[in-house]
Amino acid sequence: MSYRIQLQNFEGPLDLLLFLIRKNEVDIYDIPVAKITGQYMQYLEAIELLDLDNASEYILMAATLIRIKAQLLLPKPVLEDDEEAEDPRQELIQRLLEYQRFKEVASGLGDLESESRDYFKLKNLVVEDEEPLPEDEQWLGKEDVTLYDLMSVFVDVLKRVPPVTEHTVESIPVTIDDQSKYVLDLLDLKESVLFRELLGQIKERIVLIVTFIAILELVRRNRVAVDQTNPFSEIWIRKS
Amino acid sequence: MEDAYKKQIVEGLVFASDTPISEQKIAALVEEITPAQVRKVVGQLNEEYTKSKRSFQIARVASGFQIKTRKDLSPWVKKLFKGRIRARLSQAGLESLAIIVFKQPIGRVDIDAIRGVNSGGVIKTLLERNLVSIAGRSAGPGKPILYGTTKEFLNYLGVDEIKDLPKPKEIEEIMGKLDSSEAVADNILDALTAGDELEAEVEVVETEPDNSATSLDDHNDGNGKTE
Amino acid sequence: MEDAYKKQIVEGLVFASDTPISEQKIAALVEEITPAQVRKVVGQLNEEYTKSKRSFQIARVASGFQIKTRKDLSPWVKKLFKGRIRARLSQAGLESLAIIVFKQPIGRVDIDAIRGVNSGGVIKTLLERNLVSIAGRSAGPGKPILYGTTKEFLNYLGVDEIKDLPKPKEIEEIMGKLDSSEAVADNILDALTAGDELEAEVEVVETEPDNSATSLDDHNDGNGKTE
Repeated sequence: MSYRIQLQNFEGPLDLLLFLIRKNEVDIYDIPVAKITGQYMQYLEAIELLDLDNASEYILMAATLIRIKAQLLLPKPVLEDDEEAEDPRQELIQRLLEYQRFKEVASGLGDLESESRDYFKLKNLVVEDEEPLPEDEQWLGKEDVTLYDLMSVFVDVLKRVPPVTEHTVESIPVTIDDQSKYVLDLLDLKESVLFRELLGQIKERIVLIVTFIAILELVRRNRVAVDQTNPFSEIWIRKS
Repeated sequence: MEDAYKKQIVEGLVFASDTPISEQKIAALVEEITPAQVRKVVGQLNEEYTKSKRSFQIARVASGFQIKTRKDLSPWVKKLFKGRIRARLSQAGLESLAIIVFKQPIGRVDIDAIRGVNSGGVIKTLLERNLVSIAGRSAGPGKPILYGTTKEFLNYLGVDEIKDLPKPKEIEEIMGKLDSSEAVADNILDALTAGDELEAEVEVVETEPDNSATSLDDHNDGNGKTE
Repeated sequence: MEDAYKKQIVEGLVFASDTPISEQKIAALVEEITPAQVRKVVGQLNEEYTKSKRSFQIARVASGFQIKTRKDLSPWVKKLFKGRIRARLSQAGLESLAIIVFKQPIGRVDIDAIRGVNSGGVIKTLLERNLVSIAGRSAGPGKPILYGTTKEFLNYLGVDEIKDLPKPKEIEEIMGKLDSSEAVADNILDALTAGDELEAEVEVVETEPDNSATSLDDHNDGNGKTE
């Protein structure tokens, strides 16, 4: 005999847990965590999590169960007088009960849905009028356009927007060596140059940056020196 | 205004309105008619319809009156709409609706927390079907969008007011139910060997990915706008 | 099938159909009824309606039968629709409206840029129908007029204030597939398997890209028309 297990039959980890609790006929307020965790894991192993939309939620619940199980195994902390240690299962129990409440309501709603599907509204109606409205000027019915409709049109329109942010990026070939040479060549012509003027001639930001690095490099290698008489005053670059 | 004419106006308005129309609304439109008279007239009309074997009745849904065809005619109407009848809501859809209707306005995160799974796709379907709508924003951090149910939701279920819906039971009642639960008959149940042993073996054969099992609703088709 | 029941089916079908329905269509749905019988039955029904002073008749339009409310009731029915927004929007109108709703306040140039076509005429219609209004002037060059939604239209959409409308980013979140990323699942799993000496052995194979990611395209097709 072989069976096929589908976690798709469950709406999520809480649904699966409720099923296991019912199946084992255990008290929801006193869940045998070790047993339920074991079975929960077996289910997870048995199915291919990959097929599930909610794989992460199932795994998260596994982690929660294991944590609770571990907490239950630990010696209970010694507490003052009549203070009672909180049952580590408490939060999970509350979640299960809350979920169960709405699951029952959902099933009631499902019954109503089945029932209502046998009744049909009057839709095939025109209002006879002395002066009928032109075709494109009918009243906007309450269900004609919803916020959702507009949202979906909006998303559609946005997807059609032509990409306007087209930038052509040209690579500017510049190296520190080039700029070192450039600085040194300048200093061959003049004894010293103003830092401001040196950089002022450069248009592209990248060249500016590389030139600055080149100057630092030249200073480090003791090829040039930098002078400044006062704070914020002009900076001079000269051969050292 | 003669009573007979009042009756015709009420009938005409119920017919012409594209959404359920309340007695208050009718009374506001026709000065000489009171809400109580509207209710009385609707009762008379329904009696006449029954007597003359009309194929419809005036039903009370979503706090108003609406014409609906008789249940016994549904096989024929369904034939008419064949292929265009909207899919039923998925279990996930019903669960989310159950939460939204009794906790509204509620944000997605809170719906997720109660269901234990992500409800984004389901909410989208419910929005698309106009069963829920955006009902404002939370004052909390990030001011997330909150959802609530629509009149169309009550209309869809054929219910007059929210209080006519099945209510969430008190925790104690659920407990009683769980204790006395006959195990759910499912072949899934059989798949586990007599559940007492921890080492119960699960035998699985061909767990092929079954994408089709996820309900149509969630990956919604957005077609047939019929009901 | 009894004649009386045939009559009820015909009436029910004419009522429930969402478009005018022909006698051929009815005959095709109900084997025991011929097109000629449908016409005869419709005649009988209309006689009954007249006799019992119903507020409607079954009318024949080119494509079939349809329910029509009586002409003398039209003043009341008109009142019912009074105050409603008069508009059957074209696709272009809907697009511009959607942009204004979610990007307000916004100027015409930006609407044009988003739509890729001139929206002047459409905006005029939206203004005329009281869906949008002038919301101010931009501080930018030329101080262009900015548009926003009217109170009435917000009200129609079921939104109290502009700030309650979903922002473009939220719209993408709602409309898109909101799968929690596979990466998250993996991380949790790693933490789980690493730190656990108890007995949990969850095996997870490499996650593949989610095939269920229904793209936005699946909804709302057949738009794409521009003015």
